[in-house]
Amino acid sequence: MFTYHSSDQRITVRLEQRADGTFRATVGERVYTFSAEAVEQGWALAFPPDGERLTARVADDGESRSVHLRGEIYTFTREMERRNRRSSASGGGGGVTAQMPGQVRELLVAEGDTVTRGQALLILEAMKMELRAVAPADGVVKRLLAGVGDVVSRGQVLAEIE
Amino acid sequence: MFTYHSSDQRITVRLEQRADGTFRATVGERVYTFSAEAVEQGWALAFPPDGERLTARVADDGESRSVHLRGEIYTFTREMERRNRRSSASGGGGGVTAQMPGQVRELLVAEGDTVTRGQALLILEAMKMELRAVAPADGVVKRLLAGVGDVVSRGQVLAEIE
Amino acid sequence: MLTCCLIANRGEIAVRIIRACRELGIRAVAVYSEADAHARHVRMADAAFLIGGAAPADSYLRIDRLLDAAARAGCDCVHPGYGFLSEAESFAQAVIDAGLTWIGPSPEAIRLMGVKTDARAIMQAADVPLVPGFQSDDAADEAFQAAADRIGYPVMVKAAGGGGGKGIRVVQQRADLPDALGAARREAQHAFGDGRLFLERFIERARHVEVQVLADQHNHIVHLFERECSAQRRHQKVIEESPSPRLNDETRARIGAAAVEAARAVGYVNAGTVEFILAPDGQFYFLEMNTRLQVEHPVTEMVTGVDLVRQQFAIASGEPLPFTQADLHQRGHAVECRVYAEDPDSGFLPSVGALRLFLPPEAPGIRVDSGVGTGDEITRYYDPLIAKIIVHDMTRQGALRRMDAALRDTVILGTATNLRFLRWLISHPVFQAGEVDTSFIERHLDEFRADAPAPPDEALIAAALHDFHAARTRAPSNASDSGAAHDPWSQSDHFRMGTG
Amino acid sequence: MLTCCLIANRGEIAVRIIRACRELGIRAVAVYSEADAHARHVRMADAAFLIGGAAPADSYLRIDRLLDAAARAGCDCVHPGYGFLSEAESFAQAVIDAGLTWIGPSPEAIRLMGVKTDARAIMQAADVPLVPGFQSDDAADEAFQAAADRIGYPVMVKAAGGGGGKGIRVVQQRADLPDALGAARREAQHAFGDGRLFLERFIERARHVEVQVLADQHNHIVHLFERECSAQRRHQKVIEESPSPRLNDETRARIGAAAVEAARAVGYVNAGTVEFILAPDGQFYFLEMNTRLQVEHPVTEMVTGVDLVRQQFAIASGEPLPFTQADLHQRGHAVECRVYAEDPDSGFLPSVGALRLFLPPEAPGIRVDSGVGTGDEITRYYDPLIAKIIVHDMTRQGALRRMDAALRDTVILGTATNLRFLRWLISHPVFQAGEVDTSFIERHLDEFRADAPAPPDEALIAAALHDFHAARTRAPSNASDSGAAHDPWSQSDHFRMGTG
Repeated sequence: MFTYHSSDQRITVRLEQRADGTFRATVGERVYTFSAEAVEQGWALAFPPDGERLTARVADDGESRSVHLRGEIYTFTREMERRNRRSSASGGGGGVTAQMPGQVRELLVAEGDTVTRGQALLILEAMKMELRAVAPADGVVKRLLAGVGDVVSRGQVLAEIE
Repeated sequence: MFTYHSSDQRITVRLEQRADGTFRATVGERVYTFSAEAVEQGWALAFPPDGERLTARVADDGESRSVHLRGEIYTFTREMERRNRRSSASGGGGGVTAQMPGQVRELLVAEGDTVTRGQALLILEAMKMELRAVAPADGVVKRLLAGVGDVVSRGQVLAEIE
Repeated sequence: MLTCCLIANRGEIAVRIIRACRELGIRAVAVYSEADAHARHVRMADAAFLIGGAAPADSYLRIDRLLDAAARAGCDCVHPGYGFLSEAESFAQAVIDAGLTWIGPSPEAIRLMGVKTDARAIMQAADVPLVPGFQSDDAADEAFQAAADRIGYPVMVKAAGGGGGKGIRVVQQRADLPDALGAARREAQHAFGDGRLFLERFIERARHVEVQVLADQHNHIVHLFERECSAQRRHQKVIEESPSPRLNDETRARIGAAAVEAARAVGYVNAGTVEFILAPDGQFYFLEMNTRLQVEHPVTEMVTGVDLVRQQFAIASGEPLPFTQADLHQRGHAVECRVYAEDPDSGFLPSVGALRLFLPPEAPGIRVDSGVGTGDEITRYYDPLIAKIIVHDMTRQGALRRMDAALRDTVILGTATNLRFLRWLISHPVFQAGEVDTSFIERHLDEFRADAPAPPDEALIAAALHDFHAARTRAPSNASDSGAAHDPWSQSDHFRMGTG
Repeated sequence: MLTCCLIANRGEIAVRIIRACRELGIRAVAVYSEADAHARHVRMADAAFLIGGAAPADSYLRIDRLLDAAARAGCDCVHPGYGFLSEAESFAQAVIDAGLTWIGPSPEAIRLMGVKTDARAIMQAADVPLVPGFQSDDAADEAFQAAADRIGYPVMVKAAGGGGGKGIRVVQQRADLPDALGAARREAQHAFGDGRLFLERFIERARHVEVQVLADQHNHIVHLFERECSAQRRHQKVIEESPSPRLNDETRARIGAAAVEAARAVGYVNAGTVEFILAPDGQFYFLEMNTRLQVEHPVTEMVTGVDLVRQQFAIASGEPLPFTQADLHQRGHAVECRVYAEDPDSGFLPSVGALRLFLPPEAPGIRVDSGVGTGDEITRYYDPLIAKIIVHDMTRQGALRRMDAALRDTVILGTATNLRFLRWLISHPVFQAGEVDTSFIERHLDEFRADAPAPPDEALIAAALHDFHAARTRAPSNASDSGAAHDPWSQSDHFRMGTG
């Protein structure tokens, strides 16, 4: 999940790749299906996959993002995952975060399940490797913050254990 | 050191970066000083550094190399370091190879020195890290195949221990 | 007003048409075969539809699927480009029957000009000069023999039903005619499904000069002067230019007028090209009319200042031509080189593969029309054209100098190309003198040294810099399987560029 | 024959001159300041010499170092470009004294046109129309007061020693004149080291129309018609076009003839531009002559078909002009937009930084002159011009439509730009009607909404794709310190492109 700030708005984008290679994005409450293809410094997109095609060019500079789309340039900022937020979450004994960016392949537990320290909670796939996210301590799965197919960024909180 | 084949010729290129940022290349027996700057898919070169400037574009495809230079395209092949050559060298107890591409920062031994297993022979700098190349076994440094400033590729033999 | 155009083509001409649509505010809808899923014309379009497999017969030649895509996208017009179905009467008719506007001439005009023997008869009636010849739909070999004796040798055997160099035989002497008739008939039958033949006197040292015409729906026809296309290898044009370096003003006026008469004789509307043979004695003869946009149309655009593709849309919309013949002038000199992925070192065979790097030349007076970019594939399914490089300058000498600089600056790595061949050709004294005829390249090809020279030390040093740098910055995920190259989740970072 | 040229400039004009040298077979030698060590003109040149620090006074304005570089490189000529030393009589003289060919007018012509009051006197003698005014090298404020009363208000106070909008004051009423004189004198003294002033009637709703001239060493002088440059913000041109949308043929002929007379009056040789004020009543008045190549020269190149930079070299070589006035015609319409790294949202302040991405537009009829590319820095030391986008089409309407498409396709990320401002301006009904005067932008700037709109969801999705992909493919060595960006051994792999 990615979070951006534009003017005084805070907007979250959740990406999911589907079996046929197309994507689903949830922007705030709005859901889109589309296809995406990498092109020079940007993306050729089609909303929906057989619908309107457009090319978006993207550049980043620290937290700043700029996107060229249909002749207009949009600038906004990305809310970066804070180290301290992650550590405070795990300090509370319960936050399970993604060690690398990837896609959630499988959920191994459900909310309310009792888990033991080191137990695998979900499987993340990234760079053709599988990675198990494990419980940092004994407890109960309070919240699962990712679903199968979700694309998550490094440091993103995946589950909370209490 | 890099080795290329063109027609029936086998040509070696040795690169060395000098303190002022310029380079020295030894192509076969011929020595050049030049400056180099990365540009889109190629290099802006000047021979010597305040002399004739030219832009070379380079593409690779497996062992094949193609270079666009002064309106002409040259195609030749790179002689890749063979895994088996490396293993046979170390199997003989004596070949010390570079674990990663980098530049020789310092020589810690000289030819003829007696060394013990694990002793550092030279310091390689790559990706802002220092790496020590160590003797694989007790012995005598028979040959040092790299000098300070040399740019070496992964797997290149740096020294032979007997 | 046209609002949404289906572009029934691919490659550089589809890109060219999309650009015209952008300026006209027309929605551009692309179609693509499975081999073209990531092609540039697809990426640039406002919408794109898959219409079948890589083989043209399964996609770009499928009228049903093209019309289906047009319907799904809500198109109100169809532009056929060149090649594929652009000269298919049946496609033009089907587009019209579907209630769409066809950006091209009437099916009737396509048909009349499509059968070469019919076209000859119409041109004869319209007093357009014809090469002395003989035609008959049902002549026996004996009748051809008698006609050939009358016309004189060498004589050319040609297919009535098609063009593009197929079914053509030059017969030097009487004894060789029967075999030539048989071979040409088989080839024509195979290529066009029509084995009919005709004879023409073979004109030696002939030049190929063609005239661009534009005709609106209000009976205005103008010509936009000539293009010299004599630089051909195996009947395929390699370099085109305008004006022709060897046409005097009087002949230029006469050949332009003849082209307008040819178009008028078939009630022609939209853009078309009348091709002529120009004999060494200055006489010209009608060859055929191409009832579509031509590959080499940019040289005419550069010397006349007219955007031919935009004019095609305007004409199809019913707009009158915005100029008369008197308003049109040739200014300066334009040259086009067709840069192909082909290997002159092995008989100009197509060189398929990925374009590892393509940096087109850029400078004042240079235009590049291309349907591919770095990372794109040249496949075996289609014409291996990488780019058309077109230059314009005040004089022919200036334009040739500019072209040489442009070819020198063109960087194409990953496939073999004909760039060195093109540079050899334009620098040849006979080309420089403007005296190339259509068989010049065949006669002089042995002068061209196709094998590349040995790399100078600077090239080896550049490769060494590249190899060292590549080894250092290679990402840990070595996802270089090209099949996955277009999936962003497994994108190879093989192609990278410096921050310089 | 000239064989090796020192290009005493930087940026897009240095690149433009290098390209002309390539075609002419002339070796192109660049110079650069420490801030420009990795600049595009340095990379493209055949040789390059460091001539000092970033500040122009320490490098591009150092005559001694420029001549030293020319000597070391074995140059036989010097092209000054525009700006910097291009209109410095002392530089032209020093080049000539060093035995080199100066690609420009004589030092004498530069001097005569350089002092605005002297130029006025010469133009008066040559019957070139002048705005009613008053000039005197040693006039007291009282004399200016009396002259202003005679000329009438509003009146303009201008600096005798320079141009570029510096030292100019418009005085609406008598009472404000003394303060304006004081302020203009101080500004002129500071900018040009010359506090002399003169007065001119201020013409309201005036247009800026300039005429390109070319003169060879054999007393041939021609004009290449006009450029309309009325779209100015704070006396800086923003958009230029040719032909002027509001000049009738009779005025066009007269203003062209006046420009030729102005050039003849100072014995002008090489390319130059005579600037005029065009009053709403159709009268025109000499403003000044720029004795060098102009930023906006490409629009003239596109409508006349003449390569002005190549002509500059030909003239300096002693060649006669290859055309007469009768051979020259304007064809179609050309428009140039100056794309700057500046932020319209904060008063058009320069926006320095790295160009994270620059993809220039490409299509038939579009030309882009630029001195920077992706990864290059826009520094605070020089003009923040990123590119000149020039389009050509048959009609003004077509050219403006083409420009809008070109601006839409121009991708510049990393610095703020005036692209939205340019699109606003060309789409404004007054601009579309061709009725912009030099104060139009100031009067209507509040209509332009500088703040960018909120990002649509597609933009956020694209950023999310980018962020996910960037995190996955970032190389382990996170060498993103920009200072090391040009050292191949520590090259950042921040910029990458897909294989699509």
